Amino acid sequence: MTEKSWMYAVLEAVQAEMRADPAMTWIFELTPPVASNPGMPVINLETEFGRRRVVNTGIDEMWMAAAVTGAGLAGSRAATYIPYQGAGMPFQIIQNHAGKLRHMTGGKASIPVVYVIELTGQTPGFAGQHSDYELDTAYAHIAGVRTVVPSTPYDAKGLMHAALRSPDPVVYLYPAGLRMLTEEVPDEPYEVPLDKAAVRTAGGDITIVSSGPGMPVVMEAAARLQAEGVGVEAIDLRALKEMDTETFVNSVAKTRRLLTVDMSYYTLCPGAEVIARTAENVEGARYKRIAFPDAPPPASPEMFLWMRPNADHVVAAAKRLIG
Amino acid sequence: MTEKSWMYAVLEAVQAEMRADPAMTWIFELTPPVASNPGMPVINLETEFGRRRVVNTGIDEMWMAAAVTGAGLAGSRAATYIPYQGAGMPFQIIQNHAGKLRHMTGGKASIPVVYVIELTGQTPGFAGQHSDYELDTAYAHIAGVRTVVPSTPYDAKGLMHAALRSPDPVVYLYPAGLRMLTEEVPDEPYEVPLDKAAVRTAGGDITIVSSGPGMPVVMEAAARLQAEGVGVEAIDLRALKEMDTETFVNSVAKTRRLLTVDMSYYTLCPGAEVIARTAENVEGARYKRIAFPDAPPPASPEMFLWMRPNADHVVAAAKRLIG
Amino acid sequence: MRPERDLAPAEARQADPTATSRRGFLRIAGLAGVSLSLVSAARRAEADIGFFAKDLPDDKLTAMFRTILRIRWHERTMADKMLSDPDYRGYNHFYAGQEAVAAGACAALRNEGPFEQIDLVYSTHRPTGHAIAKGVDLKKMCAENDFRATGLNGGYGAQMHLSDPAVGFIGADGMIGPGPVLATGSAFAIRARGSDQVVVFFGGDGTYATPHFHSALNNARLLDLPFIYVLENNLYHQYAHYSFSCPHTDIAEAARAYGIPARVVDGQDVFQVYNAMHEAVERARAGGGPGFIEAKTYRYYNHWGAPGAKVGELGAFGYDPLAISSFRPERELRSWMQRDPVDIARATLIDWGVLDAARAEAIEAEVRAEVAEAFAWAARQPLCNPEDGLRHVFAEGTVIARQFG
Amino acid sequence: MRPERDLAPAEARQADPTATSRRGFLRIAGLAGVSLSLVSAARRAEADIGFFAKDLPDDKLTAMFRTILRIRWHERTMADKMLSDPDYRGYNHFYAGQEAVAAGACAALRNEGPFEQIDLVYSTHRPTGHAIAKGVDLKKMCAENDFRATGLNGGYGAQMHLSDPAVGFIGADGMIGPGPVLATGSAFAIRARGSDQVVVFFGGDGTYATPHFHSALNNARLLDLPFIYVLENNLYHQYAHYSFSCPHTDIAEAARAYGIPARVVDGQDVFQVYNAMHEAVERARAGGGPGFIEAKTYRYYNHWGAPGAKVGELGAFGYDPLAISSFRPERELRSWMQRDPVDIARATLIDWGVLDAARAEAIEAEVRAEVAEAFAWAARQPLCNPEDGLRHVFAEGTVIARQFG
Ligand SMILES: Cc1ncc(C[n+]2csc(CCOP(=O)(O)OP(=O)(O)O)c2C)c(N)n1
Ligand SMILES: Cc1ncc(C[n+]2csc(CCOP(=O)(O)OP(=O)(O)O)c2C)c(N)n1
Ligand SMILES: [Mg+2]
Ligand SMILES: [Mg+2]
Repeated sequence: MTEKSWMYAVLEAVQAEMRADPAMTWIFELTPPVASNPGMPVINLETEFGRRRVVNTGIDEMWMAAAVTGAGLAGSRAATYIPYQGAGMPFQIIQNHAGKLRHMTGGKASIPVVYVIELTGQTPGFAGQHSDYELDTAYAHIAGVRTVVPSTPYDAKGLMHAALRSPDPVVYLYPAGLRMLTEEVPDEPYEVPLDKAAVRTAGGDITIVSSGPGMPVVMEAAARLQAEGVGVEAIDLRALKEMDTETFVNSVAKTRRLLTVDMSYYTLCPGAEVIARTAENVEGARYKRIAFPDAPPPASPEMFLWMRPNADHVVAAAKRLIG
Repeated sequence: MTEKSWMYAVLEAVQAEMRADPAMTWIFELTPPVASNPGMPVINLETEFGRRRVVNTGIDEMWMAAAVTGAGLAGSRAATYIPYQGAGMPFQIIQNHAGKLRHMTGGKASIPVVYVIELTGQTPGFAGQHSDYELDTAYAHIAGVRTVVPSTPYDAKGLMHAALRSPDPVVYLYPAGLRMLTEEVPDEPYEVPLDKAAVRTAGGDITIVSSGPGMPVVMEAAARLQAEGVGVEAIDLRALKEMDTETFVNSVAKTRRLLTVDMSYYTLCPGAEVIARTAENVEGARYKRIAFPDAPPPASPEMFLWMRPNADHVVAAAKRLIG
Repeated sequence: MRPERDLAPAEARQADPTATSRRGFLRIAGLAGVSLSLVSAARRAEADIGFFAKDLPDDKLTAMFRTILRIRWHERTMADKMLSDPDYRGYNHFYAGQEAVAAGACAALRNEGPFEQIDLVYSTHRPTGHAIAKGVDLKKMCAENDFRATGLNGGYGAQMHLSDPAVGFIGADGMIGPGPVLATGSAFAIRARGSDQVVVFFGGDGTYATPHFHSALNNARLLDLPFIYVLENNLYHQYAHYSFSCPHTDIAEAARAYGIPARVVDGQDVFQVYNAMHEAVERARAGGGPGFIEAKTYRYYNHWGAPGAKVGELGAFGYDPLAISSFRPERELRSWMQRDPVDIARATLIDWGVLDAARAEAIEAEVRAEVAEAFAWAARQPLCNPEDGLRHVFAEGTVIARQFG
Repeated sequence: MRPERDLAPAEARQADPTATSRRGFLRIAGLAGVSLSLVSAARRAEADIGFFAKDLPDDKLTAMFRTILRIRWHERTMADKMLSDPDYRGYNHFYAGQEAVAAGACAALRNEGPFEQIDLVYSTHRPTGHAIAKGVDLKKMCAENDFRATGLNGGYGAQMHLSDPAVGFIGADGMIGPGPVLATGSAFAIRARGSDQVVVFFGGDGTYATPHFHSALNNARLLDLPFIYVLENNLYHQYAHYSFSCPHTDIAEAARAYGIPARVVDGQDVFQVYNAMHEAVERARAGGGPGFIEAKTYRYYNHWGAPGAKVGELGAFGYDPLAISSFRPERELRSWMQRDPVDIARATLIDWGVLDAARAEAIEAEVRAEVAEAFAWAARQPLCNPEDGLRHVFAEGTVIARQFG
């Protein structure tokens, strides 16, 4: 067990799976599959596995997604790393092909592939097309594809192992803003299930549900609230599809208050689904959502930072919901 | 006022706007902009306005959407009719360009264009990739674009006029299964606002919210329920973005029961947003959603028809929610 | 004015009282009053790029003829069912007229063996010909097209999503565009794992204008993938002539621009298709990278289903459902029908001494019986169990029913 | 071994004590120990496809030189600010090295007049050169890049989304691919309304591999759109050499495959670029359809920002942030810097008798002052009002704040 960065932890998983399966391939575009970590060997998938298996392509994220899908259909496991700028390009391929082929063929097609899709939105100044946390919803709504979004290096590695071993296509949303996070991560392979939420803090006064890039904000707010004596049950969805409904419904059945936090646009953000599922199952609870407004993220740091959900917002909203 | 088909009513609006604005263009692929109606002149945009303004393109829905966007940026109003098979292809262009350019340019860019996007899902036997009601969510989540979905010929025409006159980009979802509906539709131009829901039936026992292809099912169910003495407030969203929150929140504040009906996949269907918004604003109401399961629509009519929401389902669910 | 090589089978058919099968066609050819056989011979010579077919054993050549007939009679039988049986629910984008392309191309592939060794085929919305040529079970395909639980894909997919990986038929796909990029992905995986399989994508002239065309060809070239694009140029995508969407007369020119070896062949002549395909397959298998074949061909029915067709007659005439920008003239169809792939294959094989007319007729009769039995079997199969619609979303388990609220 | 035409300005600079501006470059050129001027002359001759520039009035030629300088000094000043001022928040994808492309191309366009008459330019993530050449206000652009409320776009877009329709600069776009298809859409609208405007898309070698490349060129050809694709081949997309994504040595070959007239020009020579552009613009304006120009060029800085650069020095050396598949060798950069667009333009104009060395220096001094003042003005501008982030989503009103719950 070593302190590792998210990036390193994830590539460790990929490296282990590629060593175990000589047919597995990795397609990238501008982010070379290279990571280093103090005290650990440098990982460089391209030099280790060669350019037949690890391919640097042109700027064509649609092809990257289609190519791994086709690799899966030909019986090979494959993964591709789509940079955040191209995160919307593969949408149709994943929605209409990857998501439907197993079903449409009556179970004959199998697509054991992983679409690592970078999302951003934590960098003031970039904005516009270079902030795209909103895409979580587009991918999570698709049937036939598992969509996960880790928020810690430990989960990032474990979910990557699980995703690469899954017979189902997995959209692995990769919040680029978190990839410098570090924590103790086991060296050996392990799986984090693709359909289980994690209860990060336990408490009886309010349930706060978020995922991926929203979690650091929630954890900071939860710590502040707990310090003030407010019992917070902070839940990290991890899986947007299939959502682990039981975990948050049980929690709200207890706390009767649900606050959701999303970096995605408000309308139809994952929190809307969390609230709707809860409201279908729990009577008499109180609800509130925090999300990015339904506006493209502006470049100006002043505007952007004001619009982006933060721990202050979460603390204040939680208190209002309780009080 | 004449009894008109949906198709005819819509083309009447397009024809009127193209007559009024000689710069306006229409790009289509395989559905020629032609419609006839008993007692009315045949509308054929291609012959009337010529092939410089009305263009039949190759199979490239991404280009079609980008082309009208570019036309808008050059100062011309434009619309494109994307067939349901290509409904997912323009996603990235609409999400990342049409939706963001006005904001990113500080208001300098204007995209007065309409993306008519066919959706299907009412035809047993087609299935799979040829049933795509699910795309409503993907488009409705986008910021900076207005997304509407009519359910009657009258609204289809009025929303088309409003969409073509709007300075904002509009995704006009066109449920292909409804285009043979007929009703009395005024001959002259009129607008149906792009952000107002319609209360189709009034009642105090339950609110049922749906849109587009779900509305015929809801109307049938509402009639049956009303006949049994159940007061149904049936609401047709019409606008998925910006949603007319007030109308349904006020209704549920009264009825305390909300049932949503969607032909889209369950997870993150528009009904999830309706429930979440209501739950944030109304305390103590009861909620239930009806939607297509999170599964691609299978071809077999037996499977498909069992999975597709119908009036029986709505009636039964409404009674359970009330009882 | 019929040249010798075409005379034999025609004569034979007229002499044989059981030979009613192609009479409709012959009558049409007669009416049209011109024979295009000379054109045919000329074209064949011009594009006679290899001698591969001529070197094949008789049984292999006969198998190609049989494949053409299986496709033809499958299409005709299904079209007739659509037209005449109101209870029949199946539909198709009929392949009749294009049979030689699928038959010739698939004859050059490895179709038997374990999945890791056979060649893979990607098809389109018009897949039945490719499926048959690749070796998909006819009965199960008929059942699938009729939404039966025991169909090839359990009734989940039907005509536009037929798939049978066991014979390397990755399958149909209802979208125009993504097919070839998915196929290059398979070719990429194959190359990465050091296999000598090849991947074939069959696509129409309509695929040219899609953005995916560029992605597929560019990446196939850059990565030297074992990928063969068989473009069936039947002149129309839906109701638009290909000149509406493509600036090339020969779409093969577009492939050559990427440095991909490309051939234009007469898609009505199964042996020409085979020759070009054999060349491309050998090259790809040896690591020589992608190939492109444009087969000039024509569909006898309209884009979808059988409107305009009559029971028992081949082809659909005079159907113009809408005032469309561009719709095929009936004369064009009639002139293409004079260069029928069944006739050309039969005439060639008789000319080469592989078959005689009687044997050809016998084969056709066998095929008709086989096809009839496949449809009959399909019609006896059970319908699907509604709840099964919740299966096969993921590899395991079922998803939750949500339609009841 | 400097040939005559290059000697004059070099001598002049050395004789003039105020001429410090290009010393860094001269030192580098000296160190490299070879002069590529002969190559330069040869290339210029080879691609001297028109005489248009030679016929231009002096003021027009001088304006091109001034545009190059404005871009150059904007880039250098901004890079220096990024490197030296920790409070400066702006960033850029620097255009230095490529100035002649934007300057030459935009000089052939109609840049003044009402929006319905001027030519339109679409740019990329690397837009500052195009913006300046098209006539965007320098002060406002500097303010925008620094996220100021009074910036060109109110601080909403910054560097990657600069836009000023008033001068026909539709603008930057952060994505690689969609730009040219959007641009063809503008060209389509223009043709439909019978205007004689033309639409230009500037894009890098990286745009070749995008699926959009095919869509843009195919539709431009099919519809004969007044669309000109200026492909700036600076050899790299991000950190990959273009041979990783393109099978052509000249990407122009790809355009020719569509039947689009294409030219390859020396992108370091503003007059070559102008000539090719003039030809394409005249053709497009007259209804003759699209054109394609591949300008061979090079960027002196790295892909993004100024890593590897030093304050007061031009270019970025030795920056290799990661073990990347393909990264430009320092020698490549040094040899390109010997064919600097500023030097080539200056030498040519002196050769043609349009300028003398002293006037050239004076212009450069004016430009430096103008640029310095633009940055100073920008730095005085107010920051944005946070709540304004909810404006401009739609044409009217604001959207609701949702971050507070
Ligand atoms: C993305 C997409 N857009 C539109 C369609 C509708 N469509 C189905 S088949 C077809 C024409 C295909 O023409 P071609 O590729 O020439 O094949 P052919 O039908 O001639 O065999 C079209 C436009 C589709 N299936 N997918
Ligand atoms: C769709 C998309 N994918 C990836 C990127 C990330 N990206 C930004 S610039 C760039 C390279 C562009 O290269 P080129 O077109 O040659 O332009 P240059 O930077 O050389 O001017 C890439 C890959 C992007 N902006 N958009
Ligand atoms: Mg075709
Ligand atoms: Mg470049």
